[in-house]
Formats: sequence, structure tokens, C-alpha cells
Amino acid sequence: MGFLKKSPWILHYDGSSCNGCDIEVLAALMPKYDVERFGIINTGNPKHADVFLITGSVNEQNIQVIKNIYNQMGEPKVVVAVGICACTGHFFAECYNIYGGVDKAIPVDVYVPGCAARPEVIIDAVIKGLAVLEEKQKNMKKNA
Amino acid sequence: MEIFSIILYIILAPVAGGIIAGADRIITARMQSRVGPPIMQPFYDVLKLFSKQNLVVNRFHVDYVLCFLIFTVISGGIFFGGGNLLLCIFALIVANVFLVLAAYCSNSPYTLIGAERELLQMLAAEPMLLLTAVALYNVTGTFDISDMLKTTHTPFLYIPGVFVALSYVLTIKLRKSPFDLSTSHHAHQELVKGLTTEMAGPSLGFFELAHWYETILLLGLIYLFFANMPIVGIIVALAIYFVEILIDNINARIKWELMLKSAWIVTLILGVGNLFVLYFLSL
Amino acid sequence: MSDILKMCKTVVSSLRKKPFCQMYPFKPAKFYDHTRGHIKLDASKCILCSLCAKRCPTGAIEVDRVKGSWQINRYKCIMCIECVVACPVKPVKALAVENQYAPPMAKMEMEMFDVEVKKPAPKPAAAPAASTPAE
Amino acid sequence: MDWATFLILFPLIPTVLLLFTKKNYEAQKWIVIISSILIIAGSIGLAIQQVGRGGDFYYINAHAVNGLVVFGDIIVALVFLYICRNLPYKKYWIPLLVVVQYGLVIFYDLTGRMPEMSRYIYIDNLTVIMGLVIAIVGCLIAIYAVGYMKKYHHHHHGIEDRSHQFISAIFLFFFAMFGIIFSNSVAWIYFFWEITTLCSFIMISYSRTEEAKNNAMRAVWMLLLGGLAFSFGIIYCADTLKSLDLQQILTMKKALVLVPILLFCFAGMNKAAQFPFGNWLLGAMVAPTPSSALLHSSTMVKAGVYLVIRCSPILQDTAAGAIVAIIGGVSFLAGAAIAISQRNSKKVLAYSTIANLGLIILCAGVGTPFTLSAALLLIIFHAVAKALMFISVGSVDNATYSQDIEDMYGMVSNMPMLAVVMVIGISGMFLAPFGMLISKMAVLEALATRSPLFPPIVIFGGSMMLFFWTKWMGHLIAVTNKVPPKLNKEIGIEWIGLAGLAILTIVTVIIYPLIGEWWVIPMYGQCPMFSENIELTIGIMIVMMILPPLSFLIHWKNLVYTEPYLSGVNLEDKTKFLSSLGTSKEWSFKNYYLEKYFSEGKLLKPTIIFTICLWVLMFFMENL
Amino acid sequence: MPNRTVIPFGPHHPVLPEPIHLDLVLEDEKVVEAIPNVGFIHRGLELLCEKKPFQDMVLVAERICGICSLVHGIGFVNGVEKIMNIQVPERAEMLRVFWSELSRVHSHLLWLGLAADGIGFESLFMHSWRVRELVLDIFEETTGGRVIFDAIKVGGVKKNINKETLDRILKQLEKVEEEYRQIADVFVNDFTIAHRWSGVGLLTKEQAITLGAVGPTARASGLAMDTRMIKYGGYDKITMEPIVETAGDCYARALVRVREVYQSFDQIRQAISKMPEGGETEAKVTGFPTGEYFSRVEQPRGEVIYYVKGNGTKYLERFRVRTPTFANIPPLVQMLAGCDLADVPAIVLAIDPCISCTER
Amino acid sequence: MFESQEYITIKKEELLEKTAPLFKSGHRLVQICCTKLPDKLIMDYSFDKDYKFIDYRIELPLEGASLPSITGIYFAAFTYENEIHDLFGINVIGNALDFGGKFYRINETAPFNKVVKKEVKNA
Ligand code: NFV
Ligand code: SF4
Ligand code: SF4
Ligand code: SF4
Repeated sequence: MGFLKKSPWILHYDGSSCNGCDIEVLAALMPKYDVERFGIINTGNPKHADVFLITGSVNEQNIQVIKNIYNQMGEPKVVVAVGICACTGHFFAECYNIYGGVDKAIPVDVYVPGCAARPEVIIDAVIKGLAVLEEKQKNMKKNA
Repeated sequence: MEIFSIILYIILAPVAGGIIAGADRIITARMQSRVGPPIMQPFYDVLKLFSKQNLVVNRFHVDYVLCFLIFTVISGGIFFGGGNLLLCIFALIVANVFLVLAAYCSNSPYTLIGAERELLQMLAAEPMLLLTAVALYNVTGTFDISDMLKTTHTPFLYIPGVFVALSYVLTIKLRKSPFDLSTSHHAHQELVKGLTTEMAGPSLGFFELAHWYETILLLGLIYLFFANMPIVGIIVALAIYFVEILIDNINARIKWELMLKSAWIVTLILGVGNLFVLYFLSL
Repeated sequence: MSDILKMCKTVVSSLRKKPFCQMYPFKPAKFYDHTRGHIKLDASKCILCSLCAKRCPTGAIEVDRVKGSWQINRYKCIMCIECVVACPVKPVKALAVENQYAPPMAKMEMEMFDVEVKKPAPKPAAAPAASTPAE
Repeated sequence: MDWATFLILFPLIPTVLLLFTKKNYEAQKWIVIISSILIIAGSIGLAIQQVGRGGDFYYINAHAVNGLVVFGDIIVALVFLYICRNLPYKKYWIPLLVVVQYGLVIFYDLTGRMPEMSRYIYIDNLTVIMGLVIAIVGCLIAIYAVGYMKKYHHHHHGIEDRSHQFISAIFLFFFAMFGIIFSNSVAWIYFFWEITTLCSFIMISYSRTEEAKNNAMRAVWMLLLGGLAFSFGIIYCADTLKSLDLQQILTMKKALVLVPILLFCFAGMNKAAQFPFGNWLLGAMVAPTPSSALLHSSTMVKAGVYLVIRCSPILQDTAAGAIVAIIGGVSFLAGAAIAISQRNSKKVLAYSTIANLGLIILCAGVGTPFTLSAALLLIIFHAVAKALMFISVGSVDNATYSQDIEDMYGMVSNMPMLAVVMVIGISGMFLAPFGMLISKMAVLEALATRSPLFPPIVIFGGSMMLFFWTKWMGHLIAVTNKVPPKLNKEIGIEWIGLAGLAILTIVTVIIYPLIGEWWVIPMYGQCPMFSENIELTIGIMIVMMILPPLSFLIHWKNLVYTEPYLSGVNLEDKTKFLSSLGTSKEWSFKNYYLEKYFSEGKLLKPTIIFTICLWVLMFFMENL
Repeated sequence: MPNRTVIPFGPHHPVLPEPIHLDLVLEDEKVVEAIPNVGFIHRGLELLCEKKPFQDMVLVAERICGICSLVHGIGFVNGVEKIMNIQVPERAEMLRVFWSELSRVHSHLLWLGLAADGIGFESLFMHSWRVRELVLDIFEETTGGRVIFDAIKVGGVKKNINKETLDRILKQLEKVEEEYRQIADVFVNDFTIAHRWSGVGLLTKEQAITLGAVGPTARASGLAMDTRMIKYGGYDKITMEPIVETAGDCYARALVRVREVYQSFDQIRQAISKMPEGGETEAKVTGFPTGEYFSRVEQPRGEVIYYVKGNGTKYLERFRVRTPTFANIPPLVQMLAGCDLADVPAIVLAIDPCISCTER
Repeated sequence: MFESQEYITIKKEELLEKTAPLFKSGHRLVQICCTKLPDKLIMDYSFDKDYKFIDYRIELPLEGASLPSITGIYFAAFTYENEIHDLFGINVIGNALDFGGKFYRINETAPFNKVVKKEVKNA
């Protein structure tokens, strides 16, 4: 069943981003980019979501939050790290409070470059994530 | 014959409901200057939900949601099987109660508050639904839908106030802004996803499915106002749904107090008032 | 009454109008001259002076003079263009800004360019060093 | 001996026997169980006999005992005066109430002004149904009481154990109730009527605390007001109508009999705790729970509605009848509304009783056969479900020492069986396809054609009931992850009452078409919600009831358990989250009580004033 | 026994675009207590001044926040230019004004959208952001970035705008303003919006002063306070009056922002007309900063303060930012007490919280 | 154009008596800032009224510094004081809303004031 591909619901969490990537994620939902064309809905609830868009890097305080949210998502799920903060930690990686990219906390499936990542790349990334999602679903079935 | 139409309802209602939901999403998107999803999108969504993991906080949760679905279907079955309208509405209420119980049993703060909000919404909306039944009874002289359909005059002409008031509370039942308080079916809100926060995968699928059944049932209720003119009835039902979409898009979500007050005032003035007028005219 | 319907005008008119949507993946993205997409290296021009690497505030560029490789980590680059400004090659710089953004990837890998090592390695850039505050 | 006579007199035996069983729980138990069985058997016997008779009514002449009733009146009056011996400050008008009413009645009796009559006991389908309700529900409560009282004294240390008296009062109550429903002489009814007042005093004041005494006293004087009206009615009957035969009175010309009938209705509605007299019933809460269960379900308040229903043929199509209906409607609305703001489970139940009785009174006031049969259904279902609710609340109280609904949160994890019983009870109160909902539907159907005033009342009140019942039910079924507190969970003999009533709640729903066919239709000619194909109706009911439990049996595959959504600040412990101050904090949830709109303080006063106005208006209109 | 419900609100929460955490104590739906918690975005980037040369700190400052990014750059360079005594060319100053007002428009439109979303007005959200995209187009055309612009540098600006482009921008602005007018009309007049905002989250003028509210939050409480009035940078050539509302509720805050957008349009036009033709866009920077200065500029959300202290090396001794949201948190606590649960997002959003600014 | 600013150095003990009149005259608290110099910490308390900037400066030792809280006068100071406590390890006495070092939950103590950090680690 390829329905997963046709209706990926996203969840967005702002790790410690500067809002730059953050609002670009929202902008992708807006009329100009309108990702709902692909059935994407911003659910705002981890239990409903398939794709976890996370912006910003991981720090002491939000690492547990990110893990909690990730754990509350149902399989299959993919994680998209949006923006270079989420990928590598930007130059904030040198700061005392930053551990680095999101992969320090949870496994990441797609990395999106850019500071700030453009909505177009975010769309590309989600679409790329869908392939991973399908893959995971197949594995899930096999294991079941 | 009745059995036949019940089966037809059980099979076709989700299809029609899904298509209406899809059209709803497209129209909404267009109203927001977007392109919107394909019309079959709701089906993709629900089918996807059924292929997802069934995340639960505790298992009873799923059962209650399933009961919600079953009772909605029963209520629709009573309706389309030409049964008793009161019984149908009460079955719908039971369905709704099961939804609330599903939220309660999951024991998570946002769902609990969502449940409480849903109760407030029921408190606001149920009177008008039941009053509609009473009003239709006054016009057609029966609670049996099969008999109502045999009426020769148009109920709408006698009870336009009830019709308007019903359309008003329909906004609550269809979970549309400005009354989208308990589930946040559309935009975001303070309760995350309210009632449905803890539903995931299949149980959310049941919920959506039940919502489609419910939509068809409620549109059927609108149809009854034009029971003697099938075509007009269907057109008006769809028009009302369009108006609901429009209302959804031109309003912010209001707070429960205003919802309760306005719904009751509308029920009392338009609904009950209309009954009184009817009563005095027929004296 | 009209207060309730204030939004109606906008909503109904957008219903009539064409959607604002740019239809991105189906139609190519629209860029401006200044749009900062990604940094592109013209490997034939690069002299492996590593000025760009030194100037880069995020350390996205790594230059290996011996192996003759110029690598950029797209997942560190913030497109500040400092490297382009710093590149000493004249008249056309070895680095350029492309409008097209870098694509998302499933793995973070350095993007590598093989640069032919020019025989007489130029003096480690004494001249341009003055223009930037000394390291 | 006739079944009816048996039912009236037999309860006196356990009443007396029990008085000698102080602290002897075994003896209490057996006496109660055996007499209960006999009483239930009696009522069933009567019912079967009545079906066999084809639903006709018949009379019994018991002239011989008429003298005894006069004697009884005197004794009761003396007892009342004895109660008033140490009155609170400035309440001297309470004995005055006693003296005036009994003075009048006894004076008439002794001076022979009471007209002669021959038909003292009257039995028709209404009495049979009432008999069944009183016997079955009442006896189950009585059995429950035996177990309950033992535990009650377990955790109410300061109170002297007089449970034998308490249980004995229950049987005295049965005596009075059967008396009321079987008597055809208004003087007899009056005698039994006052005994019920007496019994409720005994029960309410049981704990002998200041509060209990005050509340009991309040109940007495409020109920005596009804008694006063009753005695005036009797005098009127005796003087003007020259008849005490209720059935005869009911066949007289409306204009003639309206005044006494209204007086009787006043008494009835007073007993049924309609506003403005709702207070005595609320005060009755302080008593041990079985007495609340008894007062609220099968006895006492039901005596009130019984009387109004009896009188309803006269009320039908009169302005006074309409006002009776409106008073019922107002009580219904106000009771339901106030119940929303209540946290104490017994108070919620009390207000819901007031509300439901209001609905019955509404039906009686309208008085068409259709509404009357709906009222009958209401009586049956309400009695069963309300009794069940009260006794289960009592058991919860015994186990957790709390009557607070909030403390019942997650009960299904702590005391699953009791929670299930309570859920059945609550469903019985408002959920389709259970009884109260069927009857509410019947009421709606019956009222739909009448004036457009009544259906909205039913609808709005019903919605408010939906609100408070559902939120209570939700609290019960929430599955918590908390470790259950150490509870005193032993429930012994009470299970007979609990399970019995729970089963009864379900069974009545399934067999209600039969009830309709056997007893209601013969009497009123029709029964709402009653179509030709009973089998189908029963089938639908059963299906609707069985589906939910069935769905609980489904074995879901691949369930994956997670923790609740807590905005991402979950902690290991599912009941806690990481708070703003960096500490772990427990999240909690309390129901909405909407006190801004529905609190007692906001609604009680206007309701009382409004209903008093209605009463005045009613009597006033009669004189026009 | 009060009926107290205790729930966590945030850090992850769909109505909050950014993580802020509140412990809410509710009675029915009334909030009786709300304790805020920040720190989910704390990066500690102030300390980067020890690792990055002061020119690069502009990049860091711009990445404090992606909404008010450009003005962060301006504020920071203002401080550095003051202590280094750099005279910025006038064209550069006017370009800075142009961009910072444009970014105010973009920020306010963004906020109007989010605030509409917070009260469940989804289509207004979409339409506000649709108009915002038109503004972003101008940004992308002039600076090459959509949200992070990298257009400011110590001593001037990095990008120049030529005449044709400016003319085109002026025309585009007409269009934006026209579209905006329609949306603003909804914000000002709509019934449901008034229902959700008026009387909600009250803050009196006295409270605004004592709790240190800044920006639109303060102005909506009747406090005529706009840091642009101290005429920093190019603002000495721009005429303006602070926009003030007196109601002190969420509605007033929205109105202030709605009107400020018009004001910004006006200032953009002023800046373009006062921009000298041609001329330098950057001054030469020599030497290293010494001395200290509290540079104050007006961000879309209010007054922001950059403290820069140089010690004669290329690294700054101390770089510190006090952002408007940080100053608005105590007023927020005040406003939240006694509101409805449904008002919580409305009130939190009414101060236009920018957590990444707040926590840096 | 730049506004001119001057910094008035006061003693720690004077802080409260200097701020109280400012509160009365309707000044608002603009900010509290702490700076670490090689040999000392300086605290800046800035106030403003009608765009006039007033700055009081207090010098503190690097280690074990403590300050009286001004939350009694300006409640809004609690955010700054918590922050300064967390980042610089300055002990603020009498904070009206004390997060107890959990304002920013960071994995280092007093990252802006490494001296303090070392001490804590040794202790
Ligand atoms: N305006 C603004 Fe900022 C700054 N500085 C603030 O709180 O947004 Ni991100
Ligand atoms: S990558 Fe850049 S724009 Fe995105 S969050 Fe990080 S600093 Fe902000
Ligand atoms: S654009 Fe900036 S960040 Fe990217 S490689 Fe060049 S200097 Fe480094
Ligand atoms: S500065 Fe230019 S020439 Fe030097 S290494 Fe970089 S790209 Fe090559």
C-alpha cells in the first residue's frame, strides 16, 4: 500500500533554531508553496505525524524533549533535519550549550542544507523522506 | 427494502463523506489562495492511518473509538433505514458519548480537556438537533423518517427558523471554525489536537471514518427539510455544506462561553420561537 | 453583521482567482540575481591557496594542498559568501555563487572537488592577507 | 389473604423483629433476606394475578380496620410532637403544623364527619407497577443496607451503632409505601403518608450529629407542609364532596374536585421534592447511603409522584394542570443545571432525582394517557438506576471515605467491578438504549404535539444531564497509571444489592416492551416507543447494549503502548512532567463545573422564587 | 477543594511556533497560575565573541533570530561603529533603514498570521503569509536571502540596490500595500477577532512601565515609546511618531502592529526618497574596537540593546543582547493570570514572543 | 547618530537606595547586564525615561560575588537576575521568583565566568 507516500503528515519542532528555518518550514505550508498539494498536513501532534521536521540544534534542555517527541511518533516515521543548525550545529556547535546536530539525539533520515533552508529544499527533502518512509514500512511489514 | 438502503448507506456513506471531505479541502485551499490536495486525499489519509502502527496509551481507548464508529453507523442506519428520527439522534448522542469516553479513558491532559470541551459542544448542539426532530414531527406528524419522506408539503416552509438554527449548530457538529473547540479538526489550537490527541493510526482512522458517516447523516437531516423535493433537498444540503466551509474560513475560533450562549440563544429564538409561531398559527 | 463577514471578500475573491501557488516541483523555482544558492568551485581556476578555508566562519571548506582536493561541507556552509570575497584568483574568481540551492541528502558528506595541483605552489598568499585582518 | 393486604401488613413483622437484633448482624441479615424474598414474591404474585385479571382494577373492602387508622393517626401525631420536644430556637411553628393538621383530621374522624365509604383498597396496573418497584428495588436496598451499615460504623466511630433500628425503619417504610399505593381512602393515604415522613426523619437523623438533626428537622417541617395541604384536602373532600373514595372523587366533575386535587398535588410534589421544596431531599444526604437510595428511588419521592399521577386525570387540560407541569419542568431544568456544578456525588444524584421527578410531574401535569405511560416508564427506570447509583456511591464511600467525584478518577483501575456497576448505573440514567433515555424519548414523543413549551424543557434539561453524567462516567473509566491507594475493598453482602440492581437495570430495558404490553397498555391504551414488532425493538436494544462490551473483547493485534502526550516534557513516571522550575510535577485534571453559570448560589434562589410564584398563581387561578 | 487542573503547555505545542514552556494551573478553563520557563533555545552565542573576530560577529548577531535577523545586524554594527568611530556613508544608512522597515513589515505580517492561527483563523493566517511572500520577494531580490539576509557589515552594507530595482520595489510596495489593506481591514473590524482579543490579556500603562514592557506591547498600553525616536543610524532623517493605543489588551497590540505596517511603508518611501544617488555603501574599517556602548535600536518587537565592549583585540570582550521578548516576559506573566485557557495562545502570541531572541 | 551615554559607578550597598527613586519617578528598567573582565565583574543596571538612558555600574569580585535583588522594586528584574545567576554564578539574594539555577538548564555552571566553574568542580 503506497498511501503513506500520498499522505505524509508532518510534525515540526523547533529545537534551538533561530527561527529562520522555522518560518521557512511554515512558509512551505503557505499559499506560495502549498505542500498540502502532496497531502502534507502540519499536524502538530507527534502521535499523528509521519515526518518529523526538526530545525535547530540540540542542547542540554531540548535533547530530552526531542527524544520524547520522537518516541511518541508511530512507526514508520522519518526525521528530516532542516537547516544546517539541525545538520551539524552551525557555528553554534562551538557554544557551551550546544551538543551539535539533531543526529546527536535521534537518527536522522534526510539532511537539508541551507541557512536558512529554502522552502523549495524543504519540499524536496520531504519528498525524499517519503522514499525512506516507504522503505521503512516495507521493513516493518517484513518484521511483523 | 429498508435493509437494502441501510446496506447502501453503510457502503456509500464513507465514499460520499470522503469525497465531500476532499472537496471541502480543495475549496478551503482555494479560499486560502492555495491549490489544495487531490480530491481523493481523505481516502489516502485514512488508508494510510490504517497502515500505521496502532499507538495507544491503554487498549480501551481503541474500543471506545470503535464504539463511536459503530454507533454513528447505527444512527445513520436508523436514519437511512427510515427508522425513528428521535432514536437516530439519541444513537448519535451515544456515539458522541463514546467519543468522549475514549478521550477520558486515555488519561492524558489535553485529551481530557478536549473531552470536556466536546461535552460543552454537545451541551450546545444537542438541544437543536432534538428540537429539529420535534419540529419535523409537528409538521409531518410522525417521527418515522420513512413516513416523513411521504409528506406532501415542504417542511422548510413551515419551519425556516428551525432550519437556520440547525445550520448554525451544524457548524459545531461538523467541527468547523468558529466552533472547532474540541478536536481542532482544522487549524491549530491550544489543545493540540484536543480529543484526538492520543489517537494514532487506526484509531484516528476510525474517528475520521465516523466523521464521514456523521457528515452524511447530518446532511440527511438537512435534506429532510425538503423531503418532498429530492433534487432541491440534495442541492440545499450541499449548499449548506458550502456555506459551512465559507463560515469555517471567515471566522476565528470562538470561546466556549460564546459558543454555548449563542447556540442556546439561536435554538431558543429561532428554533423554539418558530415552534411557537407554528403552534399559534395552527390554533 | 458585516463584521462577521469581513473576511468574506478576500476569501471569495481568492476562490475566483488563480491560486497564488508557485507549483514548485512542477515548475522550476524562481531565483533572483542575488539569490544565494550554493558555492560552486571552478576546479580549473583554484590554486589551492586555502584562503577561502581560512576566511570561512563556519569551517565548511577544507583544502588539502598535497592531495589536491578542495572540499566543502554543504551542511556547514551558511552562504555568507565570505569565501568568494576572499578568493584571490583574478580576474574571475575560482568560487562563484550559484542560484540553485544544494539538494537535501540522506547522508552528510563533504562535497569533493579534485583540483589539479599546480606545480609551483604560489606563495601562501601574502598579498591578499593584508586585506583581511591578520590571523 | 390477598396479596395486597399481605404486602401492606407483612413488612411490620421484620420491622418489629429487627428492633431486637442490636449488633446481631447475622440475625439482621437473615431476617432481611427472608422477608425481602417474601415481599418480592408477594409483589410478583400480585403482578401476575393482575395480568391474569386482564389489567382490570378491583376493590377490597376493609372497613373493619378503619378504626385502627384513626388510632394510628393519633399515635403518629404524638410521635411528631415527641420529635419536636427540643426544638431549635424559634421553630415553634413546627409543632403548630402538626397540631393543626392532625387536630383537623382527628376531630373530623372522632366527630364522625368523615363520610362513610366501602372501597378501602384499590388495585390497578399503576399500583402493581409501583408495588413491583417498591418491593424489588426497596428490598435490594434493604439487603444492601445490612452490609453497608456494618462498614459504615467501621469508619464512623463516633456514632452509636443503631443499625437494627435503621433497617427496621426501612421495613416500616415499606409498610407505609404499600399502604399509600393500595389505599383508596384519602384518609388512609394520609395516615401512611405521614408515616413515611416519620421514617425519613428517623433515617436522616440517624447519625445524631448537629447537621443530621437540623436536616432531619428541616425535612420534617417541609414535609409537614405537604401534610397540611393533604389534611385540608381531606377536610374539603369530607365537607364538600362527601366522599373519601379517591376513585370516586376522580370521576366527579373537574370544577368540583379541582381544589382538593390540587391540594393533594401540592402534597405530592412537596414529597417529590419539587422546587421550592427541593431542600429537604438535599439535606437528606447526610443520612447513611441506603436511606438516600431508598428515599430517592423507590419510596418517599415516588409516593409523591404516585399521588400526582393518580390525580392527573383531573389535571388534564386544565390551567392548573399546565402549571403543575411547568413546575415540574422548572424543577427538571433547575435540578439538571445545578447538578452540573456539583462535585459531591450524592449531591449530583440528589439534584438529578429532583430533576427526573420534575419530568415525571411534568408528564403527570400534562396528563394525557401517552404522557402518563411515559411517566410510568420513568418511575420504573429511575428507581432502578438511581438506587443502583446511590448504593454504589455508598460502597465507594465505604472504600475510599470520599464522596467526591474527583476522587473517583480512574476508579476502573482501582475497583474495576464497582466501576462497571457504576457505569451501568450511569448509563441507565441517560444513555441509549437504557431506560431513562427510552423514557425521555417517550416523553418527547408524547409531548411533541402538545404546546411547544414542553419539548424544549425536556430537551434542554436532557442535554444538561448528558453533560454531568458523561463527565462523571468519564472519571470512572479513565485508566490511570497511578498505583492504586490501599483501599478497603471488601464488599460482601452488598453485592446482592449492587449486582441485583445492575442486572435489573439491564433487564428492565430488555423486557420493557413486555412491561408495556402487560401493564401499561391495558391501562392507558398505548405505550410510547412501542411498535407492533416487539421482537425487533428488543433486538435493537440488545444489540446496542451488547456491542460495546463485545468490542472490548476484540483482541487488537500490534498494539504499541506509549505514554500520553505532555508537550514533550514527559518524564519516566507517566503522571509527572518536568515543570518550569525544573522539578518533576504531577499533572492533574479536574472536571468542569461551570460554577460561573450553574452554581447553587446563582440558580437556587431564582428557582425557588419562581416556583413559589407559580404555586400562588396556580391556586389563585382556581378561584377565577 | 478547588478544582485545579495542572498541565504543561509547551515546549512542543502546535500553536507555539517556538518552544516556550508554561505550567498552567486551571480552574475550569480559567488560568489561575502560569509559570513560564525558557531555555529550550539557549545556545550561549554571546560567548562566541571570544572565538569569532568582531566582523564575523555580525553573522552571529544575524543568526540570533531569523525573523528580526537584519535589525540584529544593524544594532550590533551600530555599537561597534560607535566605539570604533566609523562614519557610515549616508546611502548605507538609508539602505539600512529601508531594510529594517521592510523587515518590520515582514515580521508584523508574520506575526499577524501566527496570531490569527493562534485563535483558529486559518485562512487569515494563509492570506497574511501570502502577502508576506511579496515582501520576501523584495528581500530576495535585494539581498539574496529570504529570511537571513547577510546584508549588513561593519561600516556599511554588503549589497547595493540600483535605481531600476528601487523603482520596481516602489511599485511592488504599492501592490503589497493594497493587498495588505484588505487583510488589515479584517484584523481591525472582524467580529470574531474582536471577541477573541478585546479585553484579553490586559496590561495597564503603569504595569507596562514597572514591568518594563517594550515595543508594541508597551505602545498598546498607552506608552509612547519607540526607540526609533532616539534617531539612531539613519533615523535622524526620517520623520515619525510612535503609534499608540490605550486599551492595553491583545486587540490593541494587534492594532498597533497593523498600523505600524502602514507607518513602515511610509518610512520605506521616505528612506528611498532620501537615499543619495550613488556614493559609497561602506566605510573602511581599520583597527580594533575599544570602549563600550549600549546600542539601542527598535526591533519589530521593541527596543533591543546590544552591549559591545572591545578590548583592543579583534575579539570583543563582551557582547550582550537584551531582546524585547526578554523584557516582555514579566508583563506576559502578569497578563496570563486570570485569562481563559483558550486565551493563553492569544496572549502569549500577543507579545510576539521570539524565543530564539530571548535566549540567544 | 548615536546617543551619548555615561556610566555611574556606585557601591553594591547603594543599589537599592539608588533604584527606588528611579522607580518612583517612573523610570523603567531597561536591562541588567553583567560583564566579566579579567580581574572583576561589572554589573550594569540601566534605566530609561523619555529616551534618557541612566546606567548604574557596580563592580564585583570574580568569585563568590553576591548581590541584593531589586525584584522588590522592579519585579521584572527576576528574569535578569536568574539569568545572571545561571551564567555568571552571582548569588542574587532575595529574588522574588527564583528558578534556583534552572532558568536556563545548561550543562555547565556559570559558563561566562569560568573561575566559578572550576571552583564548583573542585568542591
Ligand atoms: N523583533 C525581534 Fe527579536 C529581537 N531582538 C525578539 O524578541 O525576533 Ni526574533
Ligand atoms: S540554519 Fe541558519 S537559519 Fe536555520 S536555524 Fe540555523 S541559523 Fe537559523
Ligand atoms: S559561503 Fe561562507 S560559510 Fe559557506 S563556505 Fe563560504 S565562507 Fe564558508
Ligand atoms: S581561495 Fe580560491 S583559489 Fe584559494 S583555495 Fe579557495 S577557491 Fe581555491
